[in-house]
Amino acid sequence: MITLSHYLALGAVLFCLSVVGIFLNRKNVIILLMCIELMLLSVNMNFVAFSHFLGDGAGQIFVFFILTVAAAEAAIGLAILVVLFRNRSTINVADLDALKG
Amino acid sequence: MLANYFPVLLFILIALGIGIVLLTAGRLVGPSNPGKDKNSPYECGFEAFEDARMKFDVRYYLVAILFIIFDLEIAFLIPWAVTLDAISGTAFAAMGIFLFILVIGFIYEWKKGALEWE
Amino acid sequence: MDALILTIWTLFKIVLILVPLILCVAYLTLAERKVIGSMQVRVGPNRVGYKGLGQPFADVFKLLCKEIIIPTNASRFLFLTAPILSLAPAFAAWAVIPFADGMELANVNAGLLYVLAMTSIGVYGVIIAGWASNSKYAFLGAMRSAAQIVAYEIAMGFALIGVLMMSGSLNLGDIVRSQSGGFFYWNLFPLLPLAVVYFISGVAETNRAPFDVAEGESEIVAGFHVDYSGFAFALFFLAEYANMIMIAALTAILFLGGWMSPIDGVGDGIHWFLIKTAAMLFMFLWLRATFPRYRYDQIMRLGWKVFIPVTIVWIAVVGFAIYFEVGPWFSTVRSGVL
Amino acid sequence: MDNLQIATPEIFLLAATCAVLVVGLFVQAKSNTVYWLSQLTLVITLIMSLSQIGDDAVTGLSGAYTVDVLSASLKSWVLVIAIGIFLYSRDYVGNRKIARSEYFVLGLFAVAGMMIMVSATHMLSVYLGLELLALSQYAMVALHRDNGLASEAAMKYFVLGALASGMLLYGMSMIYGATGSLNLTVIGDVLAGNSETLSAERTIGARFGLTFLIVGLAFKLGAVPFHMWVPDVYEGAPTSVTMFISTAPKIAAFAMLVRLLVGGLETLSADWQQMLAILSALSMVVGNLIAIAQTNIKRMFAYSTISHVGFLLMGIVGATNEGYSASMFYAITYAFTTLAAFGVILAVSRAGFEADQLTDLSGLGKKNALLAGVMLLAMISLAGVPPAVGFYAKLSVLESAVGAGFTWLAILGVIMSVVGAFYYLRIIKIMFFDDPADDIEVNPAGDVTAGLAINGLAVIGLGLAPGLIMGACIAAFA
Amino acid sequence: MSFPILSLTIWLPILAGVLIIALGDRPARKLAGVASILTLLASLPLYFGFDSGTAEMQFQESLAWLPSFNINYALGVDGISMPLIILTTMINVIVVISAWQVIKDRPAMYLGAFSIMTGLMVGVFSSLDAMLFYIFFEATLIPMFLIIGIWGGPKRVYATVKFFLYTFLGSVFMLIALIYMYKQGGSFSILSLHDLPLNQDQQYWIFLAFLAAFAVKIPMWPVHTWLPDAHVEAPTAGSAVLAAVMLKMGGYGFLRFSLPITPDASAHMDTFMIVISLVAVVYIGFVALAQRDMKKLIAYSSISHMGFVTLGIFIAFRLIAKGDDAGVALGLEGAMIQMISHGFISAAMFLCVGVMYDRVHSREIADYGGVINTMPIFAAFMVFFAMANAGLPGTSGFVGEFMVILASFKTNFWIAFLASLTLILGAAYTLWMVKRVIMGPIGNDKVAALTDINSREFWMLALLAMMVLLIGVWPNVIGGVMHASVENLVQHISTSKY
Repeated sequence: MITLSHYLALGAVLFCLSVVGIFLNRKNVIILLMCIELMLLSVNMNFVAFSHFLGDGAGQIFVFFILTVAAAEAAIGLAILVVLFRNRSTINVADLDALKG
Repeated sequence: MLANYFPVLLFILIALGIGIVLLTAGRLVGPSNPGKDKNSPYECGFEAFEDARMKFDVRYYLVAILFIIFDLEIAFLIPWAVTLDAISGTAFAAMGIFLFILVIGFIYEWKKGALEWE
Repeated sequence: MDALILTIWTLFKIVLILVPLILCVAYLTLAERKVIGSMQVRVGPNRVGYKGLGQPFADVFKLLCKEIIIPTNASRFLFLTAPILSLAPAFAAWAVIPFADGMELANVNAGLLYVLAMTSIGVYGVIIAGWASNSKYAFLGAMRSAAQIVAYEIAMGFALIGVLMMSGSLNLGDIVRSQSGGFFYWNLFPLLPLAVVYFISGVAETNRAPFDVAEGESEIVAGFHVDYSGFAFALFFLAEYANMIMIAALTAILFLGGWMSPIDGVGDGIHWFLIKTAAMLFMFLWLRATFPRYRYDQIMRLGWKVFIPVTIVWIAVVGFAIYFEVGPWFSTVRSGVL
Repeated sequence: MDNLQIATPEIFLLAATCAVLVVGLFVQAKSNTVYWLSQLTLVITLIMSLSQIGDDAVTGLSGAYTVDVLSASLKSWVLVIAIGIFLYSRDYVGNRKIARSEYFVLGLFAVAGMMIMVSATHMLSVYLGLELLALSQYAMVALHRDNGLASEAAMKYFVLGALASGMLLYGMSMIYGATGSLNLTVIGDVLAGNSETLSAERTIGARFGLTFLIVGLAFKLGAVPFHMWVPDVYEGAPTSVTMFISTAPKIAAFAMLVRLLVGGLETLSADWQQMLAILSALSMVVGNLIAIAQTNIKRMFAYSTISHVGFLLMGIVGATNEGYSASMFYAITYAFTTLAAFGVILAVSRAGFEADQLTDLSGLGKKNALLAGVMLLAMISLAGVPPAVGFYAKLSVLESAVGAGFTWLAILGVIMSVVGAFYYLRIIKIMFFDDPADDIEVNPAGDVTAGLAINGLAVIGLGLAPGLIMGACIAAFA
Repeated sequence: MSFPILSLTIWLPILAGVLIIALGDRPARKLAGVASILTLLASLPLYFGFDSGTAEMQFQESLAWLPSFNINYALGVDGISMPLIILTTMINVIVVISAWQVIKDRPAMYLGAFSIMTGLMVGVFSSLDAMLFYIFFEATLIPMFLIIGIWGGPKRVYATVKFFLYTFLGSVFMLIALIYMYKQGGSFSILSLHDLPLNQDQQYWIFLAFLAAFAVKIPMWPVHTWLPDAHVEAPTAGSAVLAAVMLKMGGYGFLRFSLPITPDASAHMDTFMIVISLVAVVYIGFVALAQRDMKKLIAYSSISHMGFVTLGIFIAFRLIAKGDDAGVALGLEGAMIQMISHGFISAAMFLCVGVMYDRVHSREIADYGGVINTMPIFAAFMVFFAMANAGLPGTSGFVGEFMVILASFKTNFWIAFLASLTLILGAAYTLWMVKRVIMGPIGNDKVAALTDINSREFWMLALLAMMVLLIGVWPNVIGGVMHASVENLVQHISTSKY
């Protein structure tokens, strides 16, 4: 039987993957955007799992909102990406070094 | 509940299987005589000028962005529509406001020319 | 042991769906050529078998014996994955289609969502094919096709919202049952604009004429599958026709009362479903024979600037009508048919 | 719906913003219509939210929204500061290739986001407010579309901001799992053991979630070691947007911190106190030390912000009501002091001249003594030198830290404030001791000058009578 | 509540300063002159109305200001602070006179800044609330920072930033100490802090925190290095105010805070303090001897003299240990009088240098020689002030030093011996400078072209000379008012807090 722990473990694995992806990826900004989506999905996994096992609908509603916001976020991310590409002709993470953080 | 989905899963697997089988059959039955010119990308008889992984029009991105936004709105509408017979006036009004805001955004896009292709 | 029996029984049912489906696809190609032929006062294929009935098999056999060319620059794995990814969802979507009352492989609650998901995955096949070919034409075709599908997907989604509002369920069987009471109660009438939008979007989604710019022979040769040959090409072909039938079937289910006869309670059954689907398929062919291909900007304008406003307005109309229980169609919804 | 009227200011603001958005489509690009409409919107919203001050705390919208003294006064401050931001940035935005009406509309949306954050007592409303603010800000940073730096800054801001949201959400999901609720009040009750006793396993889950929550908050606040986006974004963004990011959102961030940590998780204060203390100490040290080396004003302000976030956290570290009100005071005063500073920078800049290098301010004391005077007051205040209002802010957080036994943190804080004084003094030095580099006059519009003068007076005047704000801050946590 | 004289003395110059800056350069000088004289007049009732028979705070005012922190706008003076206020307002008048013609660049800001600073300094000396004290204490930095930075010499930026950061760094520790004590006692009132019970550790830390603030301010060796820089680069009036008043804040701080709040820690640390003071007196004296820049010389002389002040203060604990209460009072009063007298003398010395600098634009001793030949009246003043600086009997400089040395003799011969060296060293460096600058034949063409002081400069120096003489011949003019307060202080510091 699939228990709560399984879902949480899956969520945690996805979350870790996305964080690792964000910090280790030096190649392409798009991958960053995808990692961010993955991160939100891992959170959704958690919420849905908790919601199911707690028998409380609020978590699933939260997921809906996260999905929407994630879409808005992706839209803005893509828009910024387009602007960035137009200015710099690259979306290589390693090339984004005009500002030294 | 979940058991209802078992046939669906099976169907998906079989559909994938059919695809793979058909493709493999094609590979096995058909001849295989690769040649330099045959294997070059089709370019109306010319040599390929440049790599095909080229920059493409930014408008495609724009469409993608707009799609993401609108598609999610549909995700909101679905549960509302399904439960329309059971919800209160507030929930009904809330969706009205939601759609109204969506329309405002739509008008904005329209006026800004985001929907023009040329 | 029960599980094994269940599996075998399910497999049997799947075969029962798939085999006719594949046959339908095969003969749809023939029907297309015949119908268009007769519309253009030609005969169409008539050499293979009786009146050309063997033509589809000849085509298949020909394609089977042809070489699958993989261009040197292509991404091999993706190049071969794309056709499968195109075909598999087109078939898999059939898992939840109710052919008649209770006659369905899987009776799932989120049937409509599942169908939507499957048809959406098909886009990946197109995009991956265009990308993997590493050819300009293929790539342009893929981009166009993706943008177009995406644009019409929204209109389609909004149209489905209307259906959901009327039926209150995502289960395709329930959706059909909610239209009971004779043809007057089919969704076609209260949701006429949505039905039109849905069907036309369906045509666009399947890249069929007059929305077939993704293939656009005259501009970009054959679009995303320009570099495909042999059975790899056949798979795309199969997928396209399977999708056509899918859209036709869905139109029948969502707007035309599925398996139900036009007169309440008289002779419901699978034959009505098949008749309605066939009629819709005929519409596909009719459109192809009648309309010239749209320009790409016209396609986008139609999707964004006509269909979306229309659907939004109609959703609002339906919403108010249902909420205030207006007229013959909407008064029954809130009381809870289901 | 219960108590919808408590959200009247926000509802009005959002409706009006939509209207402004549409109006902006139909007016000429050069006209100031959108600007004036935005200001009008803000003023009306301000009046509405001021009228909420003094009412009893009301919770509504199914417990997701609370109007109390804290929210009413913070909202009013956010609005006041937003009015200032719009005023100062009007000409800057007009002189550049920045979409004007979008700037103001996004600004209004961001303000709405902040107002929601301030009132949110439910994780969902916290999250939505936060994202409304953040998404508007990402877009605002990228508004200067032809500027490579701006778009790069926007990208960095976006990626790290989204990462922070993800962290925050993950933390929220764990806390939801542990307590079974998303309502912060309920969470507080559950954790305090009022409604049911938690198993040890669940408490660990809540702690686990808390850690992620803190990391997410630290990212959003820009606390060290999660600060790397701050300098880049401040530098790359158009100056008017930098001003926006560095002022009002700090107030909202403070509110969010309080709602989450105090409203929901106060029972776990022993855990978050330690984390916040470390964040606070690191922020003060790193922010102040690195700021010294900067030659770009915006970057310098970025590190300055980081250090001030350290001080802001110092108040919360103590987990006492005095501490919270001290932090609140700090956030408010920091916001309007920074507003004055950026206002001067914007007033000095002109088309084709950004005034973002320290040397660009040279000789301002001779060119326009009023602007230089306002900047002087702002710098003194940020450095924490009496009698400017920044001193009382520092005093109150130090006082709460000492009171809560974090004397080491307080001592570190004062030492770092001396380090900080160095770079603030450098600006004063450049303005007053150096000669102007050119003869170009600095003459901002009359209303901008008046606004800056009032802003400067507030910095010093509230220093002479800090009780005016302090009273409200204390009342918010009474 | 009676008429708020103290508030008037604080806010009159501050508001006048703001007004001067706002109205611009044209009316600045006259406005500043009027304001400074009014301020002086406003402060005079403090002296003449002072009841010297009591140690109670007088002219008290109190308003709740920041109730949440229990910070009050509480003002009041006793015998220790009142003379310093008079000193401040008098120096303000002198400053205005000195700047009358000299400052050409933005005179309104210059005079306004001095005017504001006067008010703030009066505030420092009259605050009865520790936080109010701190606020005034810190706020004085800002005008001084600007004065040195805008109107100072070539290395002004370095000097002024150093000045600011040194003093700021010192005082923030005091802030922590104040907050800590507030947390202990719930009040910022200085008088209640005096009675706050503190254990040994607490006293040590608090003492060190105060030491950081006041030692930098006064300044003590080895944290004095900001002072020569600041003095050299500051404009004349800035140096004068810095030396005359701002340094006194440190000494005042010791008397008002360190001693009564942490008597036990002070008593324990007295050896350390005395040694440091003696180092300042002797070592800095020698350093002064080696200076070639007149302002630097006077700056080092100031440090040396301030060493005397701290010596006088901390010698008290030795005498308390011996039970010699009269000696204690002698030392403390000596320190007090030394502060006042140094205020007048150092201001005068800096102004003298300023007078020469305005004409020759050099502060190097080597650039002068035989000034007496061309500026006889000025030379007379200069010689007189030099004598006073060296501690000639009959001048104010003698009184304070003599009292402190006398007190030291009561404890330890060697302390007294080293302290007495100051008389010799002071005479050496001051008179040697005078010899090289004033005496002898005319050194060069520039000196030959000098014109004697005008009436403005004359009255400026004459006023100071009068004060120096007055205190010199009649020390009781200030000694009288402080007896009661000093007695009270002695009483306080000789009782242990635990």
